[in-house]
Amino acid sequence: MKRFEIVDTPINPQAYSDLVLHPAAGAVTVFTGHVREWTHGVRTLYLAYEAYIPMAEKKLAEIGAEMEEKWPGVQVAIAHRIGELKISDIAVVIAVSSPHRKEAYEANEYAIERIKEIVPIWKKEIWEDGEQWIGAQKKYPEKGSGSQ
Amino acid sequence: MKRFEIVDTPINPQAYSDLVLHPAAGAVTVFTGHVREWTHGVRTLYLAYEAYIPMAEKKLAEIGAEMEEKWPGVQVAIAHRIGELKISDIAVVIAVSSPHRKEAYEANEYAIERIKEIVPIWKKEIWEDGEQWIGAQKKYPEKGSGSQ
Amino acid sequence: MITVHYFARLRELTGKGEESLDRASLTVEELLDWAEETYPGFGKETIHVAVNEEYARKEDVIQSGDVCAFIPPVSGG
Amino acid sequence: MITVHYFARLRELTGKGEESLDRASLTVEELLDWAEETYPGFGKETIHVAVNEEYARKEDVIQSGDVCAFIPPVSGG
Repeated sequence: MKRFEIVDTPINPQAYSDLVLHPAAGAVTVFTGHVREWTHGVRTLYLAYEAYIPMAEKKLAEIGAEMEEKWPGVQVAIAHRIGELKISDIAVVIAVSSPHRKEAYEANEYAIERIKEIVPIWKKEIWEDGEQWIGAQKKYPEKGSGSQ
Repeated sequence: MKRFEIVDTPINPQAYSDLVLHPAAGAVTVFTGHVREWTHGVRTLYLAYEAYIPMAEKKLAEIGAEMEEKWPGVQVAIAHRIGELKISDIAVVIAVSSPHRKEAYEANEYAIERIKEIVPIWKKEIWEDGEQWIGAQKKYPEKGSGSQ
Repeated sequence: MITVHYFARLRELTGKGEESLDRASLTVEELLDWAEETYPGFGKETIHVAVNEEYARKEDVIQSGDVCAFIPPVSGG
Repeated sequence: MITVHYFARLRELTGKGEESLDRASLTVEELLDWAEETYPGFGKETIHVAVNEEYARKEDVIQSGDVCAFIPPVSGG
């Protein structure tokens, strides 16, 4: 088990929370993103996630490093699941520990925003009458070309 | 097991997360407050928490109702432990589910602030060379007298 | 008869978790004054009173049968 | 020889997860142009290229031995 990983089996949030807990930590925030049944009035049957695994793990670790620089004292673990996920399954877990609570909340929310921006993972929604790869990338990665 | 409760045994965060998860929930945030070894340079040996149990459970439920009104669609579970807690033990857990992540973060942070304001629970820090009941209440409860 | 509960610092100061007051009625302010006189160092300025598990104002009247609690500054979380 | 990876929509469009290009070097922009010509509907305007697991700029030069990946808009989380 790694602090920043792509997995293809069910995610146990407690395992990631345990990774970041230490005697100086007064606060731990754990975010889990779950497969939602209804999105914009359309019923999802299940989701399929795909990742460019080595790059995705590297980008997750980069996000962790960004967080530790922005909020000194936080510790971070992130996992994203790939493969077929059914309703309520956990797609992503972000565990953040901090001496104080404010940083644990802020850093955690930062992580999910960054994951949605730069980590090469893709989601396909499968409905009763069709399916589609989702791509809502608004901001381009910092190192990417602005014109692409 | 109740959605808003005072307990005197170790807290299992997953149990509260499970309570709030449902098919329309896309995001779950779980905050755990842990006993920290060092506070302002003083080493804590352990903590002792005490509560006015029936009123504390009522106030926790009130906070949950406030959250569901402020952020429609969120579901909430909160537990606070009392008795003697050692370093890294969980004192409080707040689980919030929401269709979308922003509300799950905001509502969760709101809960811990309100707990620290209005819920009749008290913490005693026990150090190597002494002990003290902590009371950092800054804001008075809304229904309390302003001059007290 | 009015029941009063003591918690945390106040439980240690008074040496008891609760007691009964043989009074028909009194205000929250009078209850605080009584406690301050009875238990030196009570520190009523920082203490709220709950009546029947709800925070009360100083002018609220406590009746026989009510359950009161002194609520020193809370420190949960 | 340059290795290129395809993911998600692009994997389905091209019908393959990866392939090798027998080129000594080319720019990221040239790689995107090649893909657009080879696979109608590729949609290069929305696609980034990673070279050796790092996002690359259009003017960056890809060398033989590099591992590239086309990165359509991401949707993790």
